[in-house]
Amino acid sequence: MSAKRLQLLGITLLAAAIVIPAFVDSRFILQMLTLIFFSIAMTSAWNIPVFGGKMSLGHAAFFGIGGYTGAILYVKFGVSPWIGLPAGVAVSLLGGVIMTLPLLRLRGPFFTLATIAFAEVLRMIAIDWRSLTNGSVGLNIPFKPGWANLTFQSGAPFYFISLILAIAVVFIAYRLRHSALGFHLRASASNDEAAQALGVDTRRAHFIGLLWSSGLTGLIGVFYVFFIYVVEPNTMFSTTLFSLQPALNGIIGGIGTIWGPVIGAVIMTPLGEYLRVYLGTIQQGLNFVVYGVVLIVTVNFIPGGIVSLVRLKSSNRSNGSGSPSGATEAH
Amino acid sequence: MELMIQVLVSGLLIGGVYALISVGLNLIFGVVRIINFAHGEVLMLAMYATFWLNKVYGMDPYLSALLVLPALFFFGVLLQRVVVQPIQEASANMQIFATVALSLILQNIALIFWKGDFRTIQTSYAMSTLEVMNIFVSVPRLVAFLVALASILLLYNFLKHTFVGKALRAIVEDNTVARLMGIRVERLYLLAFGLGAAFTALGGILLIPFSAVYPTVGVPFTLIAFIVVVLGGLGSMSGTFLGGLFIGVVETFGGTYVSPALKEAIYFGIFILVLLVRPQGLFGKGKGTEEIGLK
Amino acid sequence: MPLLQVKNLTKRFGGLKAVNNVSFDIHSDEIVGLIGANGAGKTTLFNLISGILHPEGGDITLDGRPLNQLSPPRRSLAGLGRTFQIVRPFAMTVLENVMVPLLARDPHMGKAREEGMQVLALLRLEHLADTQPDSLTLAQRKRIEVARALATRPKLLMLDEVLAGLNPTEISENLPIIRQVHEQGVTIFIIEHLMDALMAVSQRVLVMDQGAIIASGTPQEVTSNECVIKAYLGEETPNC
Amino acid sequence: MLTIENINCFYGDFQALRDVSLHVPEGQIVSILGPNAAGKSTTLRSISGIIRHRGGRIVFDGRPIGLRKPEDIVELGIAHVPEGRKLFSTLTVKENLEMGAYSRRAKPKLKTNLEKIFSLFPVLSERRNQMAGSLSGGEQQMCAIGRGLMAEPRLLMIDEMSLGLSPLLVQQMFAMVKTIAASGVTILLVEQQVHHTMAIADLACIMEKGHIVLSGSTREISGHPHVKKAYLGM
Amino acid sequence: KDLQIGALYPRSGSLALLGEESWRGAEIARLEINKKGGIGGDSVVFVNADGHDVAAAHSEAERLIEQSKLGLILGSYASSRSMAATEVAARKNAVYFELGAIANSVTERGYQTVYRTCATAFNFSKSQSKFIAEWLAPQLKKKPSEVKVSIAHEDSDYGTSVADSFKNAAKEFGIQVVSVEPYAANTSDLSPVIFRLRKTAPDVIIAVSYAQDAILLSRQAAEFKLGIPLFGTGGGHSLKSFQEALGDKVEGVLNVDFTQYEVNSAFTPGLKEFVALYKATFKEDPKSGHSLANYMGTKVLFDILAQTKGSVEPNAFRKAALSMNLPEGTTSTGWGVKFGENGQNLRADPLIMQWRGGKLVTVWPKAAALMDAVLPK
Ligand SMILES: Nc1ncnc2c1ncn2[C@@H]1O[C@H](COP(=O)(O)OP(=O)(O)OP(=O)(O)O)[C@@H](O)[C@H]1O
Ligand SMILES: Nc1ncnc2c1ncn2[C@@H]1O[C@H](COP(=O)(O)OP(=O)(O)OP(=O)(O)O)[C@@H](O)[C@H]1O
Ligand SMILES: [Mg+2]
Ligand SMILES: [Mg+2]
Repeated sequence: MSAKRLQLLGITLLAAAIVIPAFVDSRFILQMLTLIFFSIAMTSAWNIPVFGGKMSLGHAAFFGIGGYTGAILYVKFGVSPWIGLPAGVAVSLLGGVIMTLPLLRLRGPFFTLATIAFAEVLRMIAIDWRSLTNGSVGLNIPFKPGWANLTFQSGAPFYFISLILAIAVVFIAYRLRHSALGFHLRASASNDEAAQALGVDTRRAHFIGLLWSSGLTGLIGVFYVFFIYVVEPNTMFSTTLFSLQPALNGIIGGIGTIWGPVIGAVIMTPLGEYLRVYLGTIQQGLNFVVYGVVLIVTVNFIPGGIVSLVRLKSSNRSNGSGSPSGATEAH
Repeated sequence: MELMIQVLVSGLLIGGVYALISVGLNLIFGVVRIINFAHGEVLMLAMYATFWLNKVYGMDPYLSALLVLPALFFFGVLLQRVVVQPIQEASANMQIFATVALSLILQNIALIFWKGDFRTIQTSYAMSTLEVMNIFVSVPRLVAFLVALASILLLYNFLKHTFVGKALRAIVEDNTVARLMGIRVERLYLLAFGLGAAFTALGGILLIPFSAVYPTVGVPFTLIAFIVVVLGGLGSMSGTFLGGLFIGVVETFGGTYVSPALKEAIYFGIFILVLLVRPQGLFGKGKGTEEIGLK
Repeated sequence: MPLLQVKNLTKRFGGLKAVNNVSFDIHSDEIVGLIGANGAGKTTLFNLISGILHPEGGDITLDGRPLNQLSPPRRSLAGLGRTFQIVRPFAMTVLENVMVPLLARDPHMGKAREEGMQVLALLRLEHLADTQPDSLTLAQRKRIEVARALATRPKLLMLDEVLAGLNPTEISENLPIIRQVHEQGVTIFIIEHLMDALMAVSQRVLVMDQGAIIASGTPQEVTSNECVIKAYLGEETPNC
Repeated sequence: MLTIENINCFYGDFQALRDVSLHVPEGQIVSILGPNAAGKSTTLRSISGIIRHRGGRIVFDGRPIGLRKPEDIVELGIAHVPEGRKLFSTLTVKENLEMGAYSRRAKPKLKTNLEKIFSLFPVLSERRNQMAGSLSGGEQQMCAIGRGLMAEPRLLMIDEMSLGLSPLLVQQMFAMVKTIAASGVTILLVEQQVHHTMAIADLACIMEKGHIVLSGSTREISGHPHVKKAYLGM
Repeated sequence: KDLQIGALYPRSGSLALLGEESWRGAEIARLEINKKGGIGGDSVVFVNADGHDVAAAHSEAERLIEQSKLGLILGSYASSRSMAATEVAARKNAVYFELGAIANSVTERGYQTVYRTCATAFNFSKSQSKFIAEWLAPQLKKKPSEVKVSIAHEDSDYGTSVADSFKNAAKEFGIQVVSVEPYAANTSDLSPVIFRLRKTAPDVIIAVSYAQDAILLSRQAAEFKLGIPLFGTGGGHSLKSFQEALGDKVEGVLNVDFTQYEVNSAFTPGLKEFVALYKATFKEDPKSGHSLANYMGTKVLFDILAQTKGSVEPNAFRKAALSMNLPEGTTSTGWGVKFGENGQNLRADPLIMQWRGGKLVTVWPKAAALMDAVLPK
């Protein structure tokens, strides 16, 4: 029932989000909201395999593959971004297959470590394959405003694009979680052997979950490139920005749930920016120290993430001693 | 041929450094079963400590080990007690994030205190080399290699033959039963973390003669150390040594014969391949390393 | 033709032969009990049959179909249901727990929900459909375990100590359920230490000791078998 | 020597012990009998401090020990040989035995105790450098009991000593326990081999579903109709 | 009243060192002008921003322009950050004044509001090539076309774009580039690079490095007795820490860079005063010429603003900027000022320096030189 209430809250916020551009004329606030929406989409996409207990720290790989595909097609071959979008998804899916098939054999931290290595290898390839990627210098999206080129003078189009993207990814994640696949992933996360004995092909479930995740992340990557105008290996394949950040958002909000990533992204994105703006310029590095402390404190005191606070409350009411079950702990 | 031998020698030397840096991680990963992403930052702090002892008191870096090792030992103990112990029972994922956050904090504290400057120490032996039949051997790297070998032997014997070492191996298997033997598990965890930090610090001290210190110096080493430990097998000291050498040689050959820019990509690729074929690591025996994933 | 046919099955753990050259058949419509001391290899046998463990040698066929090459989920889809000795329900509601196997067969949500409720009804758990299992008693959790296995629509249902840890009242509640399931045409293979309960439901009993089947027969035959008394029932009987 | 008063124990929501009280006099062999899952192991675990009990108290030598850590309880002279042997399988037999003497109390006597164990179980002496994981079941049981004795205990608690052992070994084990008890060590034994146990124990108690349902001298208990029916098959 | 200007530099993360150093140069110019009464009576205020990575540079530029309503940003030391931030500024029609990033492309996208006072990567390469052709080749008793050059560069945008520029510039002067060796800057072993260089045996190695790898490359070259002169390209080779790390092994290393402090002061009026101000403000010596370049550029910016009376309206600003015309040898860096149509200062040629007696002494061109270059051993 707390989920119901959250949903209601979500719908209210959504309505607000749609009308905001009409009332708020600060482009900076729009920009911040756009970043938050991107972050929600990223985190929710990252979170899909987490339903099954598979935590990746290499999602920058898919983000980068998608972004690079879109940018290379557009900048080098003049292909419209609207074709670049499905192409980016397709290539990310391919990356997902290549990464997932072998890595599925690994569990827990070993899966996580291998995903980091995977993203790092791609980053180095992007640096080295200069004929295609223009190496470290990267590619710039030329400024030719218009919907055809997915390039805009004003901030509103990307505000709406990212809003739709966020809603779409959260919706897909929601549908997946409540589909057979979601059931199978969750079952596998809490007891893989039992799930298998019940006829659930858990490896296939993880595989499909990771494919959804990689495809969506690739899609977000393409949009993001046109939002930020630059592709460059150290940004697109950045472990901190696109592998760790979604995971941190997820942890703070509550991994493996639908609303956890949303809450995490909504809190952490502005927090990161705020700390950078107000602390980073007072004393370089201070913002990260505070950010790190926030993380450690969260992990120590609310290991289930913010969502678990809501859960805990409601389950306390119903039976007194219920504890939030780690729905996503990898056993 | 001569080049081949030179490449091999250089690879083994840098591999020795990797091994030394990884030994501490293996002690922590293998015993406390914590994935410590702040490993490189422990290295960084040790390097700064060595640097300042030299800068302010003119102490020789190798000599400063006498102060730096105990200091970092206590730092490791402190980290275990304050940051790690509360999450010891939490899922591996939570531990990863707590230590990622820790690494972020330590890096930026270093930045606040010491700025982004690249600091180096001047020593008489920093750039000295031995030349044997046209093969060059850098003296500080050779020292690092030998110390790596020595400390791995030391650690191996410590774990194998001392009472405390055996207890450390025992708690890896079953810490409840270990408690029934009167083994003070928490204390041993502190010891393991402290020792892990001290060995890492030793790596830092030996790096100083040929590497600059700056806040993010530890970052690449964290991942290298993980790769070495996983390849070498969790808890296996000899495996760590071989794993370090393996990575060093792969990287140097790849760098020389393929492209210097791709040397990291090559060993990452090999790491993923090895994990797939032998999840227990190249030199690990017995239970697959992936067993910990089950914990 | 027997429903389940096990031939020369062997499983080692290091030096330990947990299952040692075991052969037996189970026919359709039987309820077969499996007893044996702790560590005799009963659970290991279940794990081998359900594919969680891989044997060093031997063959398993279900309904004439060889199972050896099939993964656990495929075996489940082929009609093999089982429960686990140590119950760990999924961290989702009771109904959702039961829907997991149903959805593995037909991804239709509504149908899974409906059939899930039917299974819960059979096990008298419908009133708990929306609760989280971690707030339930052990007895109830064991029943979820059975419900989940039942939802796989098995031909052969293997129950591993589903009655253990239950008090006599609970047991007498559960026994009719097992019979009821059996009456619906499910063959049952059951491990149980609670002799009274086992004797009450099973038509035939297999006895395992140190990895091998040492006796088989009706409950009466088995309980009077001296080897069984020695190996399992715990009474001193010389010259066995 | 050891007195337990009204303790309760929980695994999560599940209550494994309900108001358990027990008295173990010095120098005697006390056995706990009962069906599976009755809470016998749980009782031993709460004495050795591996799990916390709620309510009641556990007193050893007049001192309450209920809230101490297992490490400290060992120092008082209570050794617990856990169910299922639980050897350190990657340590050798000798190393396992040495670990038994880790406590401050036992360390000084390590050498003499080790010799004692090796003479008690000659087979362990033969296998001293073998990995414990590769021992046969019976050898593992010997090693586990040996490891318990290395702690120089005053109270030795053995859980399911005869589990999976051959009849011959079972007989040897029970004889061994008697010898150990004769050397002045108090014994708390959890066993399924009722006949054997009754033959050596001074006192017995019957535990069912977390309750102690009966307790008294072995003779009284074995004569009790419920016990006769449920445990002795008479 | 205040005149607000955005100051966007990487001030945390891996580029913090020179990002901070660059910011200090601009900050000194600001303090100086405020002491003199500001611009048209308004004191200048920086709204500082940390572009520690590309995404941050992008969103900080957005923030400065949109939230702080600034029409003018200066910065930004690192080329990748500059590319992202100038892109934002240009699209929003705000003026971006680049003082330190050298990637050619910053001023090659045809944006009307992006200006750059410092040299481009191509300028660096041209100075190097010219020096090799006019000075080094005769010293080696070779024709320029006989001189073999290898490039060892770190593989981020900085190293890559400088290496590419050098290949182009070398063509102009007929110099052969025999091999290019990219490597990752944060590596702890460059012996593979040394082995490859030893195999190609060039006459000189153009090294494009950050701080740590510059030190490592030189040290390992010394350890393996490579014996081929190194010719740095700014970056790590200009740093004091480079000299400290190498000790006497630094002697003779060539370098091309923004103007540094050992230079003919007649060519760089105002440099001495800058150093004094730097010391007074930050209680230490400048770490590199980056602060000087940013100081000089910021002063040029203030001159333009003085003409526009503080207005940053793009057209007025452009008119004033393009009308600037200072010959070489008249600013504290010795650079002249004349902006091309693309906003690039056409009179900012980097100088050739050589480490001599522990100092990075300007050796070429003659007007700026304190000493003559010597052939490194
Ligand atoms: N994964 C494993 N690794 C090593 N040994 C194992 C493993 N699983 C089981 N064993 C051993 O195999 C033997 C048989 O175990 P199993 O679980 O089949 O016994 P069981 O008959 O089911 O006993 P219980 O009545 O206690 O459930 C035991 O000695 C056990 O310790
Ligand atoms: N770690 C645990 N977590 C949850 N429940 C447990 C745990 N250990 C034991 N139990 C439960 O507590 C109850 C008592 O267990 P205990 O091990 O004390 O029984 P026991 O009398 O020793 O039985 P056995 O004869 O099988 O050894 C059982 O129902 C058991 O399922
Ligand atoms: Mg079993
Ligand atoms: Mg027990």
